[in-house]
Formats: sequence, C-alpha cells, structure tokens
Amino acid sequence: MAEITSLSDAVAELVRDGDTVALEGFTHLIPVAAGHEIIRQRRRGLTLVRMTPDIVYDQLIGAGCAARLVFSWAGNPGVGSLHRFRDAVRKGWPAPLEIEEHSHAGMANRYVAGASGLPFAVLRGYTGTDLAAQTATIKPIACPFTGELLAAVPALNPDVGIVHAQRADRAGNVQFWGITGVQKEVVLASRRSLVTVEEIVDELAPRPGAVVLPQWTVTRVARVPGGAHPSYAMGFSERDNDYYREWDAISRDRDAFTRWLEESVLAA
Amino acid sequence: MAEITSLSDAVAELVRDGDTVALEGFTHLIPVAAGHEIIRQRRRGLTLVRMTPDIVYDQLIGAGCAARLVFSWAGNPGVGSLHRFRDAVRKGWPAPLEIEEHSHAGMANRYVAGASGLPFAVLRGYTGTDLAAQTATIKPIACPFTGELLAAVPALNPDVGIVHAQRADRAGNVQFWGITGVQKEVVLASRRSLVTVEEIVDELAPRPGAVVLPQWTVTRVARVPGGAHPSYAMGFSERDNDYYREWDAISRDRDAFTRWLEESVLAA
Amino acid sequence: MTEWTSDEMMTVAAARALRDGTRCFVGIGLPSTAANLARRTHAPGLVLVYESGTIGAKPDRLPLSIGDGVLAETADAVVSVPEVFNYWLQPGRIDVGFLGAAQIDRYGNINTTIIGDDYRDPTVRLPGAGGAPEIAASCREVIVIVRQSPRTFVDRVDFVTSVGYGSGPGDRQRLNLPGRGPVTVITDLGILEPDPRTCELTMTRLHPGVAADRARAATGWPLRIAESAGTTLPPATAELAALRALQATVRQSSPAKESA
Amino acid sequence: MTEWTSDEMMTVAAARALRDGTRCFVGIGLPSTAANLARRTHAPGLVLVYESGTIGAKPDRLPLSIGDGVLAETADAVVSVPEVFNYWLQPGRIDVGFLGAAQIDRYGNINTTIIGDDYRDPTVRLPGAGGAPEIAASCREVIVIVRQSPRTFVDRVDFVTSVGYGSGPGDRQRLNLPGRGPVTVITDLGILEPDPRTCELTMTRLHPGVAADRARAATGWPLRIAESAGTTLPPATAELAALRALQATVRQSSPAKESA
Repeated sequence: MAEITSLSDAVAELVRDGDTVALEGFTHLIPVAAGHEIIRQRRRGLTLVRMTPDIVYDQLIGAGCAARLVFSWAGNPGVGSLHRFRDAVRKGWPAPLEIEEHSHAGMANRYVAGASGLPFAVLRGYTGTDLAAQTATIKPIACPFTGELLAAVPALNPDVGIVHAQRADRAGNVQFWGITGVQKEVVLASRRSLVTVEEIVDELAPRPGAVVLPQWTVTRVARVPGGAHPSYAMGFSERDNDYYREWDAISRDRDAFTRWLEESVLAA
Repeated sequence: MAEITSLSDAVAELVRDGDTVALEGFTHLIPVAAGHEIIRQRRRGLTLVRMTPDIVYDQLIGAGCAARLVFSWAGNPGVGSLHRFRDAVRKGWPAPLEIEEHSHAGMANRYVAGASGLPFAVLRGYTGTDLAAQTATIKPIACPFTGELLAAVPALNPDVGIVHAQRADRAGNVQFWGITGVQKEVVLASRRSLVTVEEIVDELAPRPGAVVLPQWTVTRVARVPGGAHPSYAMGFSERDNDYYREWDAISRDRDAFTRWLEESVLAA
Repeated sequence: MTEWTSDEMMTVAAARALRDGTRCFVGIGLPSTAANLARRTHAPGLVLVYESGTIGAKPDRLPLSIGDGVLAETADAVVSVPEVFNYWLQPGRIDVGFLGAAQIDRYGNINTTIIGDDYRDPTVRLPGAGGAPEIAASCREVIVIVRQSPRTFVDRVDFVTSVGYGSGPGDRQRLNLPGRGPVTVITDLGILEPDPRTCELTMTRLHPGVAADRARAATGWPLRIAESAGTTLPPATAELAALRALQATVRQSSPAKESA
Repeated sequence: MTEWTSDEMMTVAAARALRDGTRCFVGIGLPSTAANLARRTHAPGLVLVYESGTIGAKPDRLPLSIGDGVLAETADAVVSVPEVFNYWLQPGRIDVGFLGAAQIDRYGNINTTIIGDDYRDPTVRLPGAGGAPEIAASCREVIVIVRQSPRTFVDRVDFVTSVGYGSGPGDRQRLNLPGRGPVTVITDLGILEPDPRTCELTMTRLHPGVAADRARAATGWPLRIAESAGTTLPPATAELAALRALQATVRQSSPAKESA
C-alpha cells in the first residue's frame, strides 16, 4: 500500500497543521530533508516528538512549526545546546513551545507501546528523579503479582511518523541497516508514515542487521538521496561534522538563523 | 564468560533437581540433545517451561523428569497429541504433572518481562476466555492513563535456559538465524544458560537475520552437531518428519515408550 | 466432471474466502493449505503471516510446520515470536485470522484446550491455546475451517479457548475485543455465517451434494439453515489441480501427514 | 618528564577506573574517550555498550557521536534502542555506567536538565535526561567524569535528573534502585568517593600538583578531603601516547570538537 511519490507531495498529503509528528533516526538516518519540506510547506502548531531533538528540530522550532515538543534529550550532539529550542522555551520566539520531557528509556517504551497497540508501557525508570513531578505522562504502577512499584508511560501514536532509510523496492517495501534506533517502532506506532530513501531498487537483497518494513506498513515512500544530511546513511554517506559545529553560530542569533532559513531552506 | 564444555558436563553443572528449566526453539533449533542428556542424568522434579512442548518434552515427561509444565501449546505438530504428556496429566504416570497454561502471546511476553528485568508484562490477551480462571498467573491490570483493563502476566526467569544455535566462536559468542523464536529472550531471562551449537568457528561472520548473543550472556556452550534432531538447524539439517510421525506409535504405549527410552536415550 | 473429496471442497471454499492483498495470520494444517492455495490461484498478493515470526512468506511448497525453513527463506521479514504477537498481531494489523478448532459452538466460540467438564481432570486433553485466543481477538475478522460433526459442532464449548461471539450479541463489544470475530466457518459440508441479529452460526451455503438434513445431523444444536442458502460452486478444475499440486509438494518433501 | 593537561590527567584516571572485562554503558564525550583509552591500554576486553544499541563495539578510532557508524560496524550485536534499554540496561547486565554531569551534588545526584529553581522558567535549559536516569539506577555501579568547579559541584542540584545517593544513606535502598550508585567521581582535580558512612562525596585522591585548597575552592559545599588521600599517579608515557593517538583519530576524521 505504500505509494511512491515526491517528497513535497508526500508531506503535503500526510502532514497537517496541528498534527503530532515524529521524525526519528538515532544519530544515523535522521530524516532532515523531510523536516525541511515541512518548514517549506509552513506547517504550524505541530506537536513534534523525538527522542533526541537535534539540528533539524532546532530548525523546525526556529521556523515556527512547533507548538509542543515531546523529547528526552535536546542538544547538538558533540557541540552543545540547541539555541532555537532554548529561545522558544525561554522567550517564546518565534512561538511559545510547551515541553513534555522523558528519559530515553521512557520515550523508547512509549513508542514500543504505540507499535504494540497497548495504551501504556511499564519500565524501571524515573525513580527518585524530579522528572516525574514535571511530566504528567509518568505515573506509578504496581505489579499485580509482587506489589512492586514501577513507572508507567502512555503509548505514543503520532499522526505521522517519518524516517529515512537506505532503500525501498518498487512496491514500497523498506530496508535499513546499521544503527536502527526506534525507526521500526515509530513507523508501526504512527497512523500515517513517510519513509525517505537513498535509492529505489528492484529487489531488497537480504543484509546483515537489516530491518524490513513491508509496504503495507508504510503510507508514502519518497526517494531523497542525501535526505539524512548532515547525519549519515551507512553505506551511502558520512556524517557532516562541520555542519553540526557550524550550526552553533548560525542558531545563536535570530537574524543569522532567519537568513539561513531563507537561503538554505525556503529558497531551495 | 561462556565456558565451552561437553554437553554432559554442561548439564551436570547447570541443571539441578527441582530447577525451572526452559528449552526453547520454535519448530526450528529445538535443543533435543540437551533434553536427552537431562533424561540420562536422571534429573527429577523439574518445572519444565516451553511455549510448544512437543516430542522432547513428551520424552522428558515420560522419563519422569518433570513435576510441572508451564506452556501454551502441547502437541506433536502436524501429527496429533502428546501421549506421555496426556498420560502424566490424566493418570500421573510416571509422576503427577501439574500444569500452568497460557497462550503463546502470554508466554512470549512472560519471557520478554524476564529478559527485561521487569516483574510482569502487559498484553491484550485472554479476554473472555476460560484460561484466566484456571491460571493464577493471569491477572487484570488497569492502564493508569485510560483506565482500560488489560492482562498482566508475571515474568519468567528460569533457573536454566537451553537453546540450540548454528554456531559459536571460541570465546563463546553465539549466533543463530532463520526462525529465531524466543531464544534470545529465554537466554537473557534465565539465571544460567546452555547453548548447544552445530559448530564452533574462529569468527562469526555477519549474516542476514542473525541474532548474536555475546559470550557474557551465556554460561555454557557445547558443540553438539545435529543436537536439534528431529527438528532442524537451518543451513545444517532438515526436519525429520518421519520421526515426528513415528513418535505417535512409540509414545502411545508405556512399554513401547520405556523400551524406546532404554535403547535410544539411556543406552546412548 | 472432476471428482473431489469433501476435504478438497472445504479447502477450496476456504481459499476462496481470502481476498487478494489480505494480510492473513495462518495456523498450520487446513488453514495453511487453504491460504497457500489462495496464493496459487486468485490471490497471489495474499500476505501470509505465521506465528513463527515469518511475515509475508511466499513458500513454493506447502510448509510442513509453522516454523518450516521455507517460510523464513521466502519471507519479507522474519521477526522474533514476541514481536510477531506484540507488533504485528496485537495492534490489529492483520485482516484475517485463520483458525481450526476441536470444538466450535453456536456462537463461534472455539475450544482447543480440553474435552470434559473438569479442567483438572479432562476426558481428553487437547494441545491448548497456542496463538488462537489473541488471533481470535485481534484480527479484523476470523475465518474458521473445521470438519463438521456433532462432536465438533456443539451447543456450548466445554472450554472457551478463543472467543467468538461469547454468549451472543454485544458480547465482543462488552469484552472490548477489537476484531469482528468469526465471520465465516467453512466445513466439509458447507459454509456458516453468524446471523446478523442473533450471532448464531447459520448455514448459508451447502457444498454440492450435501443435503440440509445431513448438515443438521452433523451439528450439536438445532442448526438454522438460511432460506437463501445456496450451493457452493464446486471446485473448478484449476482449483483442484492447484490444490493437488500443492499437496504433492508435501508428499515429495516428506510422507508426514499434514494436519494438526 | 612528560607534560600533560588536567583534562588528560582526568581522562587517564577515568580510564584506569575501568577493569578489564567490565561491561560499560558509555555516554558520548569524556566517558567515551576514557572508555576507549582503557580499551587501548590495560583493558582490551572492556565491553562497550552505547545507547544507540551497539553492544561490544570495538571502534578503531574515537567515535564522534553515540551513533557513529564505526560502532555499528565493529559491534558484536546491534540492537534497537528499545532493546538496549529493556533487555540490556534495565535488568542490571551492565557493570559500570559512565556518566557526565552539568551539576553534581554532595550526594552524587546529577543534573542535566535545568539550571535555576523554576522548571518552567529556567535560567539555563540543559539537554535533559537522555539515558542517564536509568543508567544511574540500573548499572551495578556508576562512574562520573566531570570538571570540578563551584558551578558544577553544588551542595544540592537544581534538578535531580539522575539519582546518586538521594539525600544520604539508605535512600537508594528505599527507592529500590538496584545499582550501587556513583562509586567514583573523577575530575580534573582529583577523585571523589562517597563516604561509606554518610554517602557524602569525599576527595580521596588529588591529581599531581593540585592543592587541597584548590579542590575546596572548586566545590560548592564544605569539601571533606580524606585523611588518607593520596596523589594520583601521573599519566604514564604510554597512557599519554595512547590518549593522544586516540584523539588524533578525531582530528583526522573531522575537526569537530569532541565533547557534549
């Protein structure tokens, strides 16, 4: 059932104002090009979900797409802070940003519950931390057999889940390998899904460590070579570490950011 | 930390009378040779755990090793009933057999909880069935966010988990592929573990679909080529369908079974 | 005219019930035979999911067990057993669950656990639940394939292993079971469907040559036969040829009897 | 005599704290550098587990991020992110959790969430929890590596992202946290360990050339220095050479600054 379309058509059809949208990819295979397309199509009021909001989320937030962020680690990995994220949280620029904050273990399990059709997940987590007091989506739950108290977190079922993969076949079956993160879970947990791929091939030859998503679990596939830049797609590209470092200066300043946005995203 | 030993040494060191022991392998890679070694070492009073008790469990039960069976489907696949299992349940021969019965989904999730260090797992299961009334290890649990009622099952953490794999390297890292069932879960959930393998190699070359268990998750590895017979090890052997069919006649009769046991297991 | 057995008629009728492109959770035995027949005839795009974790298997012969190597070798993806239940079955991703039964009752409830009225001391101990309770609950709809006899078609199952319509209308909703339940029961005598009002299994089709009285006699409750009940189209030559070719693949690879 | 920087001393001291064969959950930045140094010096059998799901990674250069391709290419197994937390971290399979901190307090509690006293309006918004709360809870023991300053070493963290010893003895037990907690804190000035009686972080070692007063001045609570406190052995020539060679692998593959 996966339809192969252009990236702009896919985003136009799948992502609506006010949607809950998750772009996942754990350092590897981050669907950055899809994020830029969301910016270009000027979506507003999104609840953005991501374990590790990094540069592409800083860009989406700075561009005014987001009303809310659900996350567990927001930073520019190896460099420092996300300045657009900070500016939105502290100063409400360009729009106020609500946050819902978890740990990685909590977020990963929320996707697992979502992919599993369960309303919640159970984990040993958050005990003794100050997070539970700030985050309404963390509650205690007792084991019905031992009485032990654990943490419950509600399922995440985004309206749209977006990931980048190495390849798809012409029927829309998707294959990715290397660090596979929570990509399978986010696609299975989401109502609609978009996978951008490096290439479309006749046949998906089996590969060690590869995850395959059958075409009937994916809504749209778009061929976007390099669509994970500045992150990488194992076997296709290297991480552009300079881009991460240079983002720090661009994002520190609202004007520099706005210029960058005009030139590098909106004009593209 | 995996030590490579003979099968008899491994069973002697790991399996004790009264232990809870799980031999897993979903049609594929069933650790039958290890089961026969448990029979030869005349272990008694075991709680045997397995999603699909089939011939090797019929044999363990008939040989008097088991006091209790935790399971979700007990049959001779493609043939019919397990006669030693039935005889033990109905007539207590050669020893009474208590049963604790679940569905596959419940058993699989009990192993997942065991592997995850959680006391229980949650699933949509058992609703409206008569199983919950017979099985104390099925309880209702309410979602703390939606109030929805689901089923909880307690973790399975066997004393010993036993699986068969295609190969290990000399350090005891284990690799298996094809239908991988719940084998990773049972090894990770168990206090001690034994993996019998078709071969021991210098290096585990990556393979599509392969699961690797690092040596520090396995207690003992034993080289037992053909150790899954009459089930199969993909890439090494075919399923011996005649054996399954012939088991029906052997197992129907206590004397025929006893003769078989003497000749085929105890004398081996 | 070609001769055929009632088992062949049953298998062909079951295969026909599967629409092309459907995602189908397949048990071993008759359901697997019927699903593979459908794939070889009118439904080449049928997606076969087996509880062994093989998703989108495309076997070129009849698998001999639920974990036959040919399933892993030809699948789109092979996942762990916990994953197949948690990520694939439980969320309702599967259109059709295809089940057998040792007993089925007038409300489509299925028993594969025990015969007798004492769970602790049964007359016959059956294999148990396997994947069936959650297949019956979570698939969008369920098709049952089972030979019809008074021993099998009972007024009330001795043990509810898998819920059909419980004790009648509204029970599935009350139990919060997501799927529609058993929409079709295919036997060697004909086809039953739940009455839309009462949920009682009602004969809506008889196989060629099967008289209504024979179906009634094979049923442990006062069987209703729909007034509109017609006759199943007999197996076409192509269907029979495909079925026999499929079953020959079993005989070639092993003489084991293929049914559970 | 070789010259070295205080960061080099800190990294070498952290590497030394890792015994060979230990299973170590590694965060990016200083912990990853120290763990990779240990693997290149005295602990070739150190098992590196990264939250990206790479288990037993054996990188031949310093990874630039927690999800660097070199980790996947050299790992014994690459698993999903849910699996690394659920099957590998949560059950207590990991010996040592290796963490950094933006703030750490006298009881070893760690803050990486906010600076300020209002979560909704912080003075500084930090990245947040990541994997740290569950690493701090579930690993058998925790080693923290962090530069020592009054801004970082505070009497009480503004926000408990990851629990050390809570508010003192018995708190981890009361909270039912399985691991022992932070057993060693390694800084650019020396090494701190919890007092066995009070759980208060106490200086048990000063790096060569660091005076006790300097350590006290860099600490936001009245720092106790153990009477038995000795001086850390300076980095050996081989340790320094290995560390510098390791860091050169970063400069070769990219000019990116390696710290988070």
